[in-house]
Amino acid sequence: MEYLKMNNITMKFPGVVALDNVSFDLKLGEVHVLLGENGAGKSTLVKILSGINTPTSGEITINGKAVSNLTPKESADNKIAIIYQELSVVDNLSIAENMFLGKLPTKKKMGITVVDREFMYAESEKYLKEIGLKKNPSTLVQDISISEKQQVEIAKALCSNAKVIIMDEPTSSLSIDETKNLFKIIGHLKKNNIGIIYISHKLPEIKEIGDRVTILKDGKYVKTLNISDLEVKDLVPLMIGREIKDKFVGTKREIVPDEQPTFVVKNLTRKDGTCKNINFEVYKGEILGFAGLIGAGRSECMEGIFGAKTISSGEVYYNGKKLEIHNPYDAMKQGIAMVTENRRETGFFPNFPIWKEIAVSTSLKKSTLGGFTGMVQTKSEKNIAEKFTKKLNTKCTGINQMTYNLSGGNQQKVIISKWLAVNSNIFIFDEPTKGIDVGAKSEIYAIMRSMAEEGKTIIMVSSEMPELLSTCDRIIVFRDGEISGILNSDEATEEKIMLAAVHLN
Amino acid sequence: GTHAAESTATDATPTKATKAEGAAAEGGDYADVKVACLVKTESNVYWSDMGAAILAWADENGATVDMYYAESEENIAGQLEQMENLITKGYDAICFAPLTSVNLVEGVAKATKAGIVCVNIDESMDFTACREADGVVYSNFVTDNYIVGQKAAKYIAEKLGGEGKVAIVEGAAGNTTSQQRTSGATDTWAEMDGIELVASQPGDWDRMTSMDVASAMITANPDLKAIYCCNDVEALGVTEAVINANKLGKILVVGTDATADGKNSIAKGEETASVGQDNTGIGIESVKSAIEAVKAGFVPADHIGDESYPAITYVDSFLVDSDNVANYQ
Amino acid sequence: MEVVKIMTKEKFQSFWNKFGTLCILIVLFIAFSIGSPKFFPQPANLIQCLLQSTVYILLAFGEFFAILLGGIDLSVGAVACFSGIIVADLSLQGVPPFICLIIGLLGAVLFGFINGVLINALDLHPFVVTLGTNTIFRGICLVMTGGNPLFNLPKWVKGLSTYIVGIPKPVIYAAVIGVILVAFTTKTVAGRNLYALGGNKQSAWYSGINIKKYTVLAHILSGLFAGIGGIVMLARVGAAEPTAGDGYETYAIAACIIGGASLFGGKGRIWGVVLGGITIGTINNGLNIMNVSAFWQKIVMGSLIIASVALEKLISNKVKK
Amino acid sequence: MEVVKIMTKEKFQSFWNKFGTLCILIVLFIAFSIGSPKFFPQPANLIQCLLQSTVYILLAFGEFFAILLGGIDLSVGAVACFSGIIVADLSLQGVPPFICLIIGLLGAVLFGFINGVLINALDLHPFVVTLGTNTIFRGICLVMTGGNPLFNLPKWVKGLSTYIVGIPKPVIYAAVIGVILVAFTTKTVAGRNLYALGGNKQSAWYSGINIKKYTVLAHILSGLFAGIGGIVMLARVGAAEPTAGDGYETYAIAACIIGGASLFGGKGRIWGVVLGGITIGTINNGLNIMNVSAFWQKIVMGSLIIASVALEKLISNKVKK
Ligand SMILES: Nc1ncnc2c1ncn2[C@@H]1O[C@H](COP(=O)(O)OP(=O)(O)OP(=O)(O)O)[C@@H](O)[C@H]1O
Ligand SMILES: Nc1ncnc2c1ncn2[C@@H]1O[C@H](COP(=O)(O)OP(=O)(O)OP(=O)(O)O)[C@@H](O)[C@H]1O
Ligand SMILES: [Mg+2]
Ligand SMILES: [Mg+2]
Repeated sequence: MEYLKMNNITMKFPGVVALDNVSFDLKLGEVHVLLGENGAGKSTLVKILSGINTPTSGEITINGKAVSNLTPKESADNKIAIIYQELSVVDNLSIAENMFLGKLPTKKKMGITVVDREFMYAESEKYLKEIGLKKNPSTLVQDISISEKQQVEIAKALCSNAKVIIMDEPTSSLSIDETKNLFKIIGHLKKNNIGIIYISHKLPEIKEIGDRVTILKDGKYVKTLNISDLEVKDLVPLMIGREIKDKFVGTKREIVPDEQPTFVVKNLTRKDGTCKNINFEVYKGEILGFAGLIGAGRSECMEGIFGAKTISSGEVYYNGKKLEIHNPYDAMKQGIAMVTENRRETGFFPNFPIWKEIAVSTSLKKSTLGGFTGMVQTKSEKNIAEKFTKKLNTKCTGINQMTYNLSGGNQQKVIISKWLAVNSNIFIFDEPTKGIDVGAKSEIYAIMRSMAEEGKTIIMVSSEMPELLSTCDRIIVFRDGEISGILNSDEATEEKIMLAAVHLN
Repeated sequence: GTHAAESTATDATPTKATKAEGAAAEGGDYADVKVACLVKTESNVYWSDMGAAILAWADENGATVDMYYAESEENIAGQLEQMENLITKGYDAICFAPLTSVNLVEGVAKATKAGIVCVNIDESMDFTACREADGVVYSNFVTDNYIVGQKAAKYIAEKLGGEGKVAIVEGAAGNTTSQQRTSGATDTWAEMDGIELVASQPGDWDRMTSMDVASAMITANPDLKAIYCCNDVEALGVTEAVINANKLGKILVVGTDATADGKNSIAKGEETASVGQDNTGIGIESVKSAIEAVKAGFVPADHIGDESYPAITYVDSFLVDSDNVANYQ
Repeated sequence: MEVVKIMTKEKFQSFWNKFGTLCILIVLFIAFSIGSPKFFPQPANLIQCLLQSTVYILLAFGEFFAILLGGIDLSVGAVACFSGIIVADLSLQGVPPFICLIIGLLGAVLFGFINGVLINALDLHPFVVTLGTNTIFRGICLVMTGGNPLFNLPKWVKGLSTYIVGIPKPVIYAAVIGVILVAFTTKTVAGRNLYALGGNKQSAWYSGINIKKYTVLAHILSGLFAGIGGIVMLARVGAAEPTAGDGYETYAIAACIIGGASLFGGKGRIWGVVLGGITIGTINNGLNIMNVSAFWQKIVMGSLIIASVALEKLISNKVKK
Repeated sequence: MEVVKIMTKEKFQSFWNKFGTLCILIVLFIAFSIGSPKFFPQPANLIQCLLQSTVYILLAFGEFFAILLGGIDLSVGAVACFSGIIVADLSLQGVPPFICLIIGLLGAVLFGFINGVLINALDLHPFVVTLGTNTIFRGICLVMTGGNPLFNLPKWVKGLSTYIVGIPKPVIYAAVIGVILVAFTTKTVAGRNLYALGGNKQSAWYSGINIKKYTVLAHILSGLFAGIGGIVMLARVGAAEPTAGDGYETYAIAACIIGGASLFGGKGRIWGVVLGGITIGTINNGLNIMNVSAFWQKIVMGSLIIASVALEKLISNKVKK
């Protein structure tokens, strides 16, 4: 019996029909996966359930009761909980307060209703233990890392007593262990007769935990299938309308004996101690991977190299010449590009259309004196934007659309375009495929490989080991802010990487 | 309309006759001339009372007078804009009370060019600067604020028997009126050996601020004998501070303007005294003189650089204390 | 060794977070006492300092709720003036004290409510809305009084600010309200939800918190405390001036910020606001006692505001690194 | 059918985005012309309106750059006053016009620079910093002049605001500067970087934009245009008053916001700011001409500010839905 039904849902945004007559249902005790390319309408569909988007037309029934125009409050009252694609924790509150946000427990004290902190802390402690987050519930959320924030979001959904839990790309910033733990929890939830809507671009996960899958394409309903009846690779054509070549893209590069590295990092230590004594070198035309658990300090290291954060010591050499980098501008001017990991906070400009977004760094690089001398070249900038949106298959109404209004994955593509447009020699990609659909992922791998073949030097930080293994020439493993191993890709395996990444005790 | 408003309206015209005579002739016909009066802020009782009196007089005498008020004491350029707008509107005469000695000089110059008669109400502008700018002011009825300050200072010195520590609560920092009254008092005391000025602080024309400032002065100078305040709003706050310090009668508080509120306090024996000015008389005489000039065919442009304009009439200020307050209420 | 160092640093940071404003206040006290050694440390003057701070503190309480949401309220001075005028006007008509006060506060709450509703309905930045309403409210005060002060008020009005066992009543009001507000902001659901809203409006909405309701609540509170401040101001000076409280919003905002509230929202404590208000009162009092000239007073006042905020910031940043 | 409807809506929205402020201005013009038919629509008065708007426009240009970064500059009035005082003072000492002006503007730029540096160094909200520096700068103006106006200035000072073929020079300055600024904000990389910074500071940093340099740039520009405004004010009044420009920041901010700039940063056009300044000038002029009472003027002014921002917002929201 379907607990939740959505019939003929249509959702229009100015200039975009995000959902076109889509129907969807969910039974209790099942994991129903939503699958589709970036911009297919998955997040939009679940945001309708959580009361954030009001559909243009369509009906929703929950437990046989018709509900229309849900608000977030009504959605919660209907026992629906959601883990959003973009983090939505409140930084200035404690972990416990975040978990109980909007439904703080109360008690009477001297006739006055006050927040029941003891209960709140005890309760959140319980859920934090369950998901394996070792943090005090009274810790402020601003003091924990991204992946920990993601785990708080999950704990928040768990403690809501919901009948339906929606997870929009919950594992995009979780480590392997944390992901495994989440799947264990999902198993418990299923046993407790809770229905789960699950969105992810990591296809293997779908087979592992999903019961049914609904595929969306361009806002239209394609098909609902039982997962046990099919192979993961069967899903891809349904989703993107074509086959993709996976695994090895292009030929790997061998390092010639006595070859001089083109890019060298020496003794890099960050002022805040998040990475210490980092030494590595990259060769021309090589793709160097960085593996490690989330929180190992890889991003921190890259930010240090790029000049975005202060380092207390360390030198960077390019072709034997020492680079003077004090800020990202210096780095960019000297041929380093970096796609950051957190697109919302450090990636895009909410007030810019796609083409300006893409043009920002390019125009800055073309002009001198920190950008004070340059004039904008609207026409050529627009051409470049056209080229890259096409190349990365960015789904948008045109390059005049605001980046802000794009789906998560498409925002990521715009940010990658921005850095591809800058003519650089060294590219740092930090989690470049975060939230990106399979089709575009393979596109990005191919681009990286062809850039390498053109003689660029590429650094790729990723928490997805399969993509590191398939794309990189060598892999450096990080642990606690230090390099704990270097592996050649032909000898590397997931096990070997894990071994280097975790503590042995 | 409140009680307070009514009570101020009844005592708007002091009994004391003005010395203002100047160009004004008796029993004229005041119709058919359009006059604009642009004075300082309406939230200051001194000016709103003057405005009310002018309008009442105009009503009685069939004159056409429009009252305009400045937006705030500080919006100096704004008052100039207002004057420009009045010129555009085509009045025959403009009577103005400038916020500072020079902010309306340009306005007068423009009015002169447009053939409009200008009369300076109260506080004189810098007439040299005005002449330099080819502006002509026909007449000026004025109570000199420097003399107001002097008068208060002399009164205090007399009451103290020429000996003691005194203080001043100034208006807002940089305000022209406040500067003039303060220097009037300061200069007077500077010449007296027995009087020592121990503190001079801004009260921002604000009752509570003045009260707190006075409290601090009293704390810092336990033997303080008198405080001069640049207006009565401040004086009333200061009086409150004196009462709180249990020093009523031991510290004299002399204010300025003799507002209804202030006179009420003087009658109760709280505020010691206040230097009043014949605001309504000044206002009415100014308007009268403007109308007469227009009627007499005064052409401002013919008198550019003429040292004999404006005709300045000094209107004496008067001191209200517990002895004579009944005459003014 | 390292661990020990980090521990002490962290301890110091939490200490500074809690007591930073207090330290700055103490530094100010010492500085003024040196500047004017004969007078400043006297108990009488310390009580005077507290008394002078109460109106700033009360207005700052109101301002705090607007700032907590990441907004601002430029109309607290005008609202304070308004409630004072209502109370004065009614008292002159012989209305019983209690009813005067209630109606005065209701008037202030109404103005706060109007601010909240306009911010919601027009979806405008509170700065714009209260910039406009400040002018409007001030105009209303002037129209109501015809620009004249209301005086000769019944005895009970001044009775609101007399002394009890040597402590001025306004100080007691502020203290009691402060305690209630500490409890409100830290212990109640509404209080915590206001922090959530200030921290991240979108997340708060996603979590089912009614943003509009809480925005109105914050501005009602802002109006309420501005109103109380206005009544204390009325009681202290014994008359209602139509221009009373003009520019006091600046002091209220400065008190909040010195007390650790952030204009970005979601940050700040009532305890800090109280200290911020006392800091402002103390600066005013100290400069007066030292008889700093009117012009220099501006320079010193501005510098002290920046310095006290900056000092707090710099020290807590230093500690973080 | 549906498509057509959406198309027209979108077209209207883009029309409204571009011309909304203009429409509001026209409505105001019509309203005032009805209210005072004999005077308001006269060409002489229209030119008068423009002239009276120039100082607001120039200060609003300065304010715009602060607001563009999501900040605010409360010190533009004091900076304007300062540059006026410098020019007046030097001119009285017989310094040649050109050098007077350069030094006056350099003074204003220095103050803007100080704002920018303080905001960077202390990492404080611009509101706090400029709240403090505004008081400090005003104090400096008072100390420099001893509180007295500087007048009897050389003829050339007033010559800066005479008429050329019936058009007041200040209007010409504002127009020329406006055109330059339109080009700067839309055609140069630096201009676009300011928008980027206003949109998302972190993203800007990671895109290679030097946040600190651009923050200083914005405040230097803010100082520069406030300085130009101050000199125009000096030329118009013919004297430098130590309290000139007091409270003008409010007008400057209102002009920016009416013109479509957002206090959240990253939004707004120079063209809109110009119209916003003219709107403020027109409201002032219209209310005066109609001889609205000073008290009611406050109420009307406040309401018009809120209404004109709200109207723009409401219509563009309506269209979106
Ligand atoms: N607020 C909005 N305004 C305009 N268009 C929007 C808005 N939100 C979403 N869209 C559009 O709706 C479409 C669907 O977006 P949605 O976020 O649902 O995609 P998605 O399937 O979740 O993609 P991803 O895998 O990248 O997260 C996209 O084309 C997007 O640009
Ligand atoms: N806001 C924060 N406050 C305190 N510590 C933090 C914060 N953010 C991150 N850290 C710490 O910094 C270190 C590195 O964090 P981060 O998660 O960014 O590393 P990473 O290796 O780049 O991982 P990934 O790229 O997979 O997210 C961790 O020790 C983490 O706990
Ligand atoms: Mg999505
Ligand atoms: Mg990372």
